Amino acid sequence: MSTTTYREAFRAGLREALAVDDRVFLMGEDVGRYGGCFAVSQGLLEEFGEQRIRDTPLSESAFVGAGIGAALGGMRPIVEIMTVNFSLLALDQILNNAATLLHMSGGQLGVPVVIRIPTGPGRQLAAQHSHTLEGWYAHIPGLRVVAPATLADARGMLATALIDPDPVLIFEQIALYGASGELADDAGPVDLDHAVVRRPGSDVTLVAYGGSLAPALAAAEELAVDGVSAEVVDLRTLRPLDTETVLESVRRTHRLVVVDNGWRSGSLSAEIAARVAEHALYELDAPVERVCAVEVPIPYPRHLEEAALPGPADVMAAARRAVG
Amino acid sequence: MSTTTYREAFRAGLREALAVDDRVFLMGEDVGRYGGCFAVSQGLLEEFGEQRIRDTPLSESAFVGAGIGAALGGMRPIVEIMTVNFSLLALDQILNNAATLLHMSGGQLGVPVVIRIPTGPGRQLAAQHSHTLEGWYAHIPGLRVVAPATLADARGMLATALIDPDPVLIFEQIALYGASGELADDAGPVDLDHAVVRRPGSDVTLVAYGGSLAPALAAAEELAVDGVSAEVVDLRTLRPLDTETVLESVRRTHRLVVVDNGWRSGSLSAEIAARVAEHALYELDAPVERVCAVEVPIPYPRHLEEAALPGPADVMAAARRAVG
Amino acid sequence: MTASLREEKDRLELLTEMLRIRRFEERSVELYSSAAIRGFLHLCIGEEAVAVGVLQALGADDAVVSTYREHGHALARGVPMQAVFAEMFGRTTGCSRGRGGSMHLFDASRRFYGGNAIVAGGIPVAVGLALADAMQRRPLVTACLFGDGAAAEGEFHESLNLAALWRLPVVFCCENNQYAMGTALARSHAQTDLALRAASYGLRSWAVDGMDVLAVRDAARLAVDTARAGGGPCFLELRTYRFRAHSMYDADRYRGKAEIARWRERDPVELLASALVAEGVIDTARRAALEAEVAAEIDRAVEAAEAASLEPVEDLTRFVRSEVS
Amino acid sequence: MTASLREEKDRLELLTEMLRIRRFEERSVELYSSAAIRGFLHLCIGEEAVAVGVLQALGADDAVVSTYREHGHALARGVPMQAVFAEMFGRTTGCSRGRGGSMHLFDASRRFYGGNAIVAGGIPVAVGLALADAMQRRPLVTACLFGDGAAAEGEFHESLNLAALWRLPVVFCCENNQYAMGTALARSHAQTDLALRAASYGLRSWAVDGMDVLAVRDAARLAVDTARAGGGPCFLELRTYRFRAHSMYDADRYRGKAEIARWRERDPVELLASALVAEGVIDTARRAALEAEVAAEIDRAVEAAEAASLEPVEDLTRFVRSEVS
Ligand SMILES: Cc1ncc(C[n+]2csc(CCOP(=O)(O)OP(=O)(O)O)c2C)c(N)n1
Ligand SMILES: Cc1ncc(C[n+]2csc(CCOP(=O)(O)OP(=O)(O)O)c2C)c(N)n1
Ligand SMILES: [Mg+2]
Ligand SMILES: [Mg+2]
Repeated sequence: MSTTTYREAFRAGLREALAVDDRVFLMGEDVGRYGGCFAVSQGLLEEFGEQRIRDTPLSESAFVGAGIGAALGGMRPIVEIMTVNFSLLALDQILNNAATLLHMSGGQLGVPVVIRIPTGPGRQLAAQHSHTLEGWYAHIPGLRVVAPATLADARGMLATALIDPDPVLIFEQIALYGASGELADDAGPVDLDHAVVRRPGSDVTLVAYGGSLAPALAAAEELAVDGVSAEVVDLRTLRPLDTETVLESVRRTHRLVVVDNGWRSGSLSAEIAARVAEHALYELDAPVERVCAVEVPIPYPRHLEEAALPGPADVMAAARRAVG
Repeated sequence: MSTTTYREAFRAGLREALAVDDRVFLMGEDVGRYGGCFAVSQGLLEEFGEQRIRDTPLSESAFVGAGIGAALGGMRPIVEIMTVNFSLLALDQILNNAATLLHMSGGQLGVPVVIRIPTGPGRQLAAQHSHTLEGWYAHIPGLRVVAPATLADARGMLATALIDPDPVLIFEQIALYGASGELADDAGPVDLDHAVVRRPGSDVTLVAYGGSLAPALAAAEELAVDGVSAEVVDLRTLRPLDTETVLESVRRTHRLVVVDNGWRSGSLSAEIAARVAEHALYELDAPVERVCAVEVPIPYPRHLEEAALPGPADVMAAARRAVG
Repeated sequence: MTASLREEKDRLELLTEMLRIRRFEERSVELYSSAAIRGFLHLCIGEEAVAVGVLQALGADDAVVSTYREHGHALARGVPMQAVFAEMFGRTTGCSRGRGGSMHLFDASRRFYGGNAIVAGGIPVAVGLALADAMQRRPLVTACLFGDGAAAEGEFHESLNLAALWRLPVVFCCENNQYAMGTALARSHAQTDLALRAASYGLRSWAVDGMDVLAVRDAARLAVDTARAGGGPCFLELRTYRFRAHSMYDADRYRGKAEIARWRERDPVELLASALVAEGVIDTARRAALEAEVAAEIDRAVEAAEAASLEPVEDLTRFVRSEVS
Repeated sequence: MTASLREEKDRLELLTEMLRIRRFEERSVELYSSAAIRGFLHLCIGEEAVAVGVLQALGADDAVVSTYREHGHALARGVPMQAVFAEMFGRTTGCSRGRGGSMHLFDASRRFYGGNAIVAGGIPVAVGLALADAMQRRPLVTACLFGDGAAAEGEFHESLNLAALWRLPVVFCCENNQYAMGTALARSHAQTDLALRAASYGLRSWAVDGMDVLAVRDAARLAVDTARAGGGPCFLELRTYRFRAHSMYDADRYRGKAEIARWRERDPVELLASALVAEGVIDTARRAALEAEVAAEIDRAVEAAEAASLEPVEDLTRFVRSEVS
């Protein structure tokens, strides 16, 4: 075990991927000379050179599309979109090409591109720079969408994503980059197919992912003090969803709280709630609770930003309502 | 009452809007000389001239953004995106500008733009031309999203949308343009705040919108033959959702089937199911049922396209499961 | 074979290829009327010289990216006619297994990357294919075909800049058929000289008579050679015209009959055919024989395609993710 | 007042405006360090001549669209300093009521339309504002400010074409400060002469020394007059430099100290100030007095902003939709 940050864990994953496979390269705005907007790729240009660490012009649609083309051409591109806020400019390429080419071509054209997208609010960056859209992207068939929320996942998801013959979107929490913790020295590829119970419990299930895992775990901690045993499920992969792990937990606890940094209506929390209402309705001993971002463009002032986002207190209140 | 088509109803709404307010103009690809991709705006160029019926170059982001700017500048633009399939190219403008400017400016800048977006599958147009994304767009705070599914709504929603000081997206069902029916001669503006019960019933609630209303109604018809009384709720406005009408219906029928042409995971059907699981859980006498598009890019061949989309038979099967 | 004999043979081949496309498209219209083909159908009648001239300039391992108006490109690339018809009939022997239809022809074995129905959506992909070849030090070129309308889209701009900046081996082939659906060039572009506009990105650029298949092929060869030799991306504006409507849904109200008639005088198939007749390379009998061969090929292809099977409904969800064995 | 007196007064005003911006930005750095300002902060130190020269060329009813690096534009437009500081403190007296912060300054009463933090996202909006003015036959111009990096985005291309095609009164003002974050111009653009690139859209285009406020103002006047007179959109490439890092998060590792020093020799504030001193228009005392006035204005503004209130949390969901009374 060593202490490391999420930033370093992501970087270690990148460095390894570049080292083990010549076909892998990293491309995006300011990933090279600048060292990455959040310093994740710092040092990689010096280590791997300009061919493999490619600064692009500001042109999200073109360089994401170029990543798709390079994947078709036999490379294993890792494309970084600087933040999710700018990803809408590339959404046509993601939906109509990356996610669709395999199908339209009757199975001929797999697109093994990995797109890294830093995401999330919490740093007073205001309405255009605080989006949480990973749950929304999970609507698109043909994509795999993952949301590393632990150091091990930050370190290990890229390697597994690069083995996938189809497109994978990795949403990295900006707010976590600087956080640190313990990581096994032999940490490596992780499974991308399963949700994980991060904390076992028996009274209520808290489902979270990405940026909402921390408040869910914090709430669980506090609830324990009050004698409420909360189980925390980290979805990890948002598409395809591992419904079974969620249902199993609900079958044990009979209460569900979904925590989601996305705007409430149409967030991934709705899909989780819907699946439980379809497949485990009679297991529920209380109405489903959702703790989501308030439906407002995220405001700049700290107090309003905080009020707009789900925090541990909101999760605790919801859990208490659920346990009644 | 006169017999008319959806196409004519939409055109009548446009013509009236242009006639009554000088600030209104229509802009988009091929809305003028060509007469509109689906002939909705045919004749309007001749009637209103080039200043007010504006053909644009292929540049979705620019002309949607220009619509936003023109709205800020005192006009009442109606922007047509030829089909929803191309709207992703303008999504940054829609989300980061149209939906957000009012808030970022602390209430100074309302954006009274109306964006018309033909949508929907069913004509063997294959993966890139068969999207149903209106439910997905309903995730975005700051927008109003409407889905006219009846002739009266096709005729009347535009006028109400133009009164709105904020952006409104009108999703028109391509598959309906040619359909005809009876419309009151004095048909005019319609309310955009409420869902409507299109067919009363007592055994099961079928919630539908846009392109899924027809299969829901057809299924209700068939179910009646078998003695199952299905109530059909047409959401009409997808954002903000009129939850109360849905809940009221469920409180009467105790069974819910949501019919949605969007891909299942993360479709609007999930939000409906979630709201019922939150607010009317104990009213449910059966698990929630969802009838949605299969999660596959829509294939070209007729038989596969049909299999991918929710049809009356699928709705009937779900309703029968619900009534048990 | 003497140079002049080879030259004759070449020109005959160009004529044959153009005829194959022309007659294929004409048959497609019939098949659309009889509802054997559905969805959108975009014909390239009038634009055959572009398809044949550009595709003939490529090597077998070069890559091609096209649009929804791509039957001609696919045929000129060597995709079997049967596979294209079968695709439009939605059959499993189609070049996209029937999943794509007319707008989505693909053939990975021939590096024919479709078949993109989002205007300009294929352009960035072409840049990426060229990047992959360059990074793998393969001496290959990617030809990217798109229309005049596409040149107004942001992706055109972003892609030309990226390709020029990184000096990638892309040959951008703009089929300027004067219209984007019903919108004439001058109502789409402030600067209607598209070759000039493209040159502003710092790449080599030529305007070419797109009705003269020899001119197209020669310009395409020059561009392909330049790109292959490391001279960076090139741009060809191929000035042509579609004789038919935009698609089968188009009432073609936005242009005059006289304009169409003027362009028809420069029919690329007839231009070459009459030159060959004038020079005595072919005579009426030979022309008729050619037509008969093409007709026979089409008959066989349609028959084979019609005989092919539809995919079972149970397979609906295949090809959303790769089937890893 | 004689012409030469008026000219002197003008130049003094330009100097004062530039000083206001320079000192405002310097104070912002302090306030950021003390955490009174949060979020992203992008300074325009070094680029004051662009802000002042362009904004001085506009009439009170003309419109302005800007980016996240817009403090200077807002101040030069006449947005009260207090309202800008208050905005960066998140207070209700902020020019966006505190909702926007540094990147989202708005002032509808001055037709200052922000404050857009999506690179190139404001460009289409500017085209639309000009369209609205043109359709309402108002003789007004929209100035659209953006960076060299923005010129690589698709929206730049689409918007220039649309404005040129429809001959709309937009003045595109590209603040070419040589970098997009850490990416130097030549690593963003195949054609680094942005004025030349813009000209390819068929609009009038000038490259201007962006460190010389008089040159900027004169060029901007010419462009604004041209656009206002129906001459269609114009493009100004304003060649300048940011003396500070991209934002407060930037370690500024991608450029050399020597390069920065070279540009600092052409500091726009000092260029004008020393010219005025050399010509005897001002002396050291006058310069000191000017500085003192500006410092006092800043002190007052900061104080007022600090005294202003925060919005109550209960109001969180306001301004998502308009409040119709
Ligand atoms: C992004 C996008 N916008 C609109 C359309 C609808 N559309 C299909 S083809 C076409 C015209 C394209 O014109 P051009 O690029 O000149 O190609 P051509 O059809 O003339 O070959 C349009 C507007 C589309 N498919 N994609
Ligand atoms: C669409 C988009 N992509 C990326 C970013 C992140 N970003 C913010 S500023 C910037 C550089 C912009 O450079 P330029 O246009 O030259 O303006 P400058 O900052 O130099 O004034 C980048 C990459 C963004 N805000 N928007
Ligand atoms: Mg064309
Ligand atoms: Mg710059």
